[in-house]
Amino acid sequence: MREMTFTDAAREGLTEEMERDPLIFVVGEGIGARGGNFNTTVGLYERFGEWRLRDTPISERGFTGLCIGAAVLGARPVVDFMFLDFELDALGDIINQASRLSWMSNGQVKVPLVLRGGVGIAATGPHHSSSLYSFFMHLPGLHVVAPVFPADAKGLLKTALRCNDPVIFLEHKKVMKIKGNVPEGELSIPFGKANVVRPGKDLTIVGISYMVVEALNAAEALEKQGISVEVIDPRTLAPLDLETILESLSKTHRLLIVDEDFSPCGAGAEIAARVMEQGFYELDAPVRRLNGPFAPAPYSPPLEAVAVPNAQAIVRAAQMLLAE
Amino acid sequence: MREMTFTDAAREGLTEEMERDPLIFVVGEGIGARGGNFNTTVGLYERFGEWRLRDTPISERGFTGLCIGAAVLGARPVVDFMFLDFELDALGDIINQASRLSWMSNGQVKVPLVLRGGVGIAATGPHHSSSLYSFFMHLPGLHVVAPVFPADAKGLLKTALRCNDPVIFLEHKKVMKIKGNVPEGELSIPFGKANVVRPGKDLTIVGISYMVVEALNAAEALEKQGISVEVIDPRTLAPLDLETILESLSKTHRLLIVDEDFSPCGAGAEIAARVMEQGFYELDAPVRRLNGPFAPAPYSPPLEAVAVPNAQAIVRAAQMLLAE
Amino acid sequence: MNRKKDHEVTLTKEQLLNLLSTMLLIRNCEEQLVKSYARGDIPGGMHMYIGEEAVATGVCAHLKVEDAVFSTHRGHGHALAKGMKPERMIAEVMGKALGCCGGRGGSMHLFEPSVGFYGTSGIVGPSILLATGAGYKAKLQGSEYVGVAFFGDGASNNGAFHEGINMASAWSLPVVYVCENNLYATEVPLRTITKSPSVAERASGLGLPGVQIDGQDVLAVHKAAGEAIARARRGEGPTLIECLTYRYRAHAEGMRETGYRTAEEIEKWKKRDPINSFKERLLAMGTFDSQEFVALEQSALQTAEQAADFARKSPWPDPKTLTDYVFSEAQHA
Amino acid sequence: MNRKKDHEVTLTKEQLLNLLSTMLLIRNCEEQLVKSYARGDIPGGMHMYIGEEAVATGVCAHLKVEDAVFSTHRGHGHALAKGMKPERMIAEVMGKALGCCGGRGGSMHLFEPSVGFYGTSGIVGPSILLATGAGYKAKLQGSEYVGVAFFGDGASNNGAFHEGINMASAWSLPVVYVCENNLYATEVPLRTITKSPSVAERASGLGLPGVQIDGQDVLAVHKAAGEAIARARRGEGPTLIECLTYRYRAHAEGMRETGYRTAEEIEKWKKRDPINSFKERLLAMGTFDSQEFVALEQSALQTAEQAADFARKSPWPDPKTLTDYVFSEAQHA
Ligand SMILES: Cc1ncc(C[n+]2csc(CCOP(=O)(O)OP(=O)(O)O)c2C)c(N)n1
Ligand SMILES: Cc1ncc(C[n+]2csc(CCOP(=O)(O)OP(=O)(O)O)c2C)c(N)n1
Ligand SMILES: [Mg+2]
Ligand SMILES: [Mg+2]
Repeated sequence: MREMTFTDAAREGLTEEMERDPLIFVVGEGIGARGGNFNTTVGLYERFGEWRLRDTPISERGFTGLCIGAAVLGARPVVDFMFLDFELDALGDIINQASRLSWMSNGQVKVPLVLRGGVGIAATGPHHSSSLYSFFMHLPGLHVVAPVFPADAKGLLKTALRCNDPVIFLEHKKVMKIKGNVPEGELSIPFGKANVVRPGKDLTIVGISYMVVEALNAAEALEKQGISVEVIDPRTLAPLDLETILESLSKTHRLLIVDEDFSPCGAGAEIAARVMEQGFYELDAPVRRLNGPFAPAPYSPPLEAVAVPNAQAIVRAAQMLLAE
Repeated sequence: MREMTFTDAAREGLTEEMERDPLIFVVGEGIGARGGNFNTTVGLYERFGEWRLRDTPISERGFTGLCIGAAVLGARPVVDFMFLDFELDALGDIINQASRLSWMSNGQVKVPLVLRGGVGIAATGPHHSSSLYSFFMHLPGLHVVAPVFPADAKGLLKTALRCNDPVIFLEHKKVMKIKGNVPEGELSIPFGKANVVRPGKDLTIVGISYMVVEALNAAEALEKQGISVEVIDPRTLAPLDLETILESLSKTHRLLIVDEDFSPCGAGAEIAARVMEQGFYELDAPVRRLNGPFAPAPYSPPLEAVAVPNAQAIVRAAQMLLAE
Repeated sequence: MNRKKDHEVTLTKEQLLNLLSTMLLIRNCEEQLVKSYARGDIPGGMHMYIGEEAVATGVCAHLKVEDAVFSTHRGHGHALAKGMKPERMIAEVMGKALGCCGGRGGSMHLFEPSVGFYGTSGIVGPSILLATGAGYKAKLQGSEYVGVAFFGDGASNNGAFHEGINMASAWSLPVVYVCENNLYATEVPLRTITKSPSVAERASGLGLPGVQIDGQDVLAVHKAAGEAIARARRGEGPTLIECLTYRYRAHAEGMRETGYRTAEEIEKWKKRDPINSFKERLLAMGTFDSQEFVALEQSALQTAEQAADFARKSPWPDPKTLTDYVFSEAQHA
Repeated sequence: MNRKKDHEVTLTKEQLLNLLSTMLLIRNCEEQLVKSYARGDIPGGMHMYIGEEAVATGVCAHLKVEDAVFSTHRGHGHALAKGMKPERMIAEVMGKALGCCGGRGGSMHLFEPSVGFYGTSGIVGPSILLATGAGYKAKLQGSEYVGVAFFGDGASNNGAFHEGINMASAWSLPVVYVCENNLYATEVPLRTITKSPSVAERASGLGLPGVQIDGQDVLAVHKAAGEAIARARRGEGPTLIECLTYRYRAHAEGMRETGYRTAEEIEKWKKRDPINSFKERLLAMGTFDSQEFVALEQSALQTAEQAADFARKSPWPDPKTLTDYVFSEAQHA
């Protein structure tokens, strides 16, 4: 096991899979010689050449469609959007084509396609901070992956690259430099398995993406107040491992979901609704959601400070929930 | 009061507003001389001419962006997408521009824009049946309107055409021919006011768009079994009139949300989560959701029959919920 | 004229008759569907290809199974020309279990990967992009195969046209872009929504060859497509072919047919019917006699009738299958 | 050469000096921002306009307040040329309350409707579409105003380019499309992602005039823009102007500057610096003497320094305002 960053771990996973499968190729703006805006592909262009690391024009819809077509024909494209915000210009074809071709063709066509992009607020302002997890969770035919820790980044990206269906792979800008132990070589993590990243008994917190880190910090602080918090990292949002959440709930009977993304119809709404449906009689209090405020992502530091839930805000929300 | 169809009522509202405000114009494919695929603009081209009824190329992203720009400059464009599915190619600019310009400009820019399109399954298959209400509910800066009855179609479209922010106006194909009484002349219905379309005391059903009609049919059937159902039509999904739902709940203590759209992170998830947050101690049983199955919309009649919740399915779900 | 003559003498009798047979098959299947629609046997929408048969026929005559075709909402002709069995096509349009996709999608969602047909589409535009991707895959693998996109004049004003063709041109991808310019998008005349002098002329701005041809002349289509496909297989990159053609029926079956075009215009185009004029030419050339033609026509009609019959008798899909293949892998379902 | 000469003698001394002053103002404000960035005063990303000043300056010199400009991620120059106060610009880039948008958006989200500036943008492409809409609005109202879109060579490969310009051309909208071709999109050279001979040549396929000009020559820009804007105001439709230009600094401030272009290339372009070469020309013409130039330069520097100072001293925005203007109308908030 070596310590490495999230981005380095993901890139190791990508490299291993590209070595294994010559039909994997990556497209994006600056993912060739430049190595990617977020260093997602550093060194790969030199190794695999331009046909497998394809610098594209600013044609998000176009190269997404190109990759859908290539996937249909049996290639395994990875679209590296840099920021998820740019992916939005391609949503039409992601929804109408990528997510539906398997179903529409009655199983005759597969779309092994990975769409990756950076999400979250990080001094990035309203056009470079979207998360929109729930857009993708809402759609049949997509896997939605949002890892936080380096080993998960590697293992889940490898799983994505072997999956025969489209995978939305979302990397929060604030997790990209997180360091952690990563096993060498083969590492495959199944979709749909959450991780209990900290055990506890008084309260369960589910964090979405980077919010897992803030939740862990909050748990640390709450521990000092004698409150034992269980923190769950779902790792994949679709499929969603509700079992692990319900299991935790049967111990803690209280659930807080922390998500930086907008609250209405967000990931937290779905988790809350499903927990109520399947765990209603375990609940000692309503499932609570803590989200960013319902406004676009700001740029100015004092605005950003209130735009993203942090450990402090989580502590407050946890205390209130425990007082109910 | 006259009886008229939903579409005729909406068109009357549009016509009145276009008479009043010369800066309203409509764009879309075939909304000129043809009068719109769904007859949304019949007769208006002859009356208002090509600059106010603009037949467009198949450039959904382009003419949406054009309308955003025109709105920023003070016009009041209406984009008539025919099917919501075609609007998806424009989502990038709807999200990044239309929904955020007011906020980004610190209130210096307004975007009075109506985006209308047909939703729902009606023998239309996977590319002409999307609803995706929750996409728009998830985003700050948008109003989401989904009327069912003719008077609401007229009144809410008029309100949309006077609103200074973007309005997503969603018309289910199965409500377009519904007939009802519509007051002549001025009729303005505020956003954020639900309608109790049938009073009852044992169970509350919230229907989304056309599901209101199926819910009313189910209520009729349940009445015969001695079960009294209150049916609520939210009319606007953003803003959402939670108060009316909670008020009903304080009487019935049980809530079923019926939505033809996909369940995960859908409108029902949000309503369920908020009802739990604000009405937890009123609930005698978990809020239940009844949705279409998690699959693209089919074309074949026997498949469609199971793809859309109908009165029968609602009756079953209601009975189960009452038995909890 | 001379060039066309040159081309037709290079074709064998078999090739010529195959072109005619394919056009006849498409026409007859479409007519069966029109009848079925009138009888109420078609549960949804349907866009007829009648009048445009020469385009699909002339292009697909060159294609191998592995060449990938991406089509439009008006795609029955493309499906048949690429080799989809008529009964699988008609049954799908009827929403039946024995349709090519089990009745799931109908007319605008026909798929038959086993013959290299990757779908009609309810969304205008993506065929251009997906075919570009097929070309990318071929180049990545170093295969000789090509991607072919069919699309209408309407799609040529969509961003997908610009983005997809530009990339194929930039990277010399083996793709052929076939624009079926039938003058209208739904009922909107092309000239009211662009000042573009022609679709083909847009090619030069993207650095690839563009040609405008008579899409009612199957030999002209065959020749232009043959050159474009050969060029693509040689690794020299994409070509844009604009075929001037015409649909005889309303935009979609069941739509009224008034206002936006004149009866004279329709008649004028019908006089240049692709099947009739090709038949006349073959008769004049002595390729066959009228009796042989009647036999071909009969055979096409019979195939189409049998296909429609098969489709009508097909069972409906089982509702329990609705959620199959949301994911291609069962374990994810 | 002759044409340019012709143009410069038609301008008054005041006009010539205004062009120079605007370029100097932009250059100096950018340099203040570069320094602020180095000092850590800029919380986010920023794309410098240094080297490209002639384009914004030559175009905006013709514009009235009511003419609407839509800009890019590299838009400080456009904002200033259209009349945004330097202190409002710099304060915004610093994320301060007295910025043009209260510090909400920073460099890529500058808005100043009171001077007809409708925004820089973090998304490449939409400027083209929104400016098209401004043209539509003008035509709908019968006003004489125009919409102006600035965008990079990178945006010319985006579907927005095709869709927006096609519509403006089809309906003869009063819009001017100004492409700033600085050879690269981020670090991707234009020639690797298109075979297009030039951006301007794409115009003919869309039926509008397209011209390619020297974007380092402010008079060439001024002349071409003047003609295009006059044409638009006359109701004759849009024009595409491709300005060949160059950015001196990295794609975004703080990015490394290696690999994708050579030091020689940068030096070559710097020799043709738009400000220096215009200054030399004016000196040679005797429009002013070096002393007058020094005074202009000093004044620009002072304005920029004062603006930066103002910005630094500005308060931060109040966190309580974060959810203001999600909707323009308070009652909906
Ligand atoms: C993105 C999108 N927008 C609109 C439509 C609705 N629509 C279906 S066919 C059609 C016209 C297509 O015109 P063209 O491309 O010329 O093909 P034709 O029907 O003439 O063969 C339109 C607008 C659609 N299917 N997809
Ligand atoms: C839709 C979209 N895709 C990608 C980006 C990321 N991005 C920002 S600037 C840029 C390059 C723009 O190139 P060009 O248009 O030539 O402008 P320049 O930076 O050269 O002035 C890219 C790819 C973006 N902002 N928006
Ligand atoms: Mg057409
Ligand atoms: Mg550039």
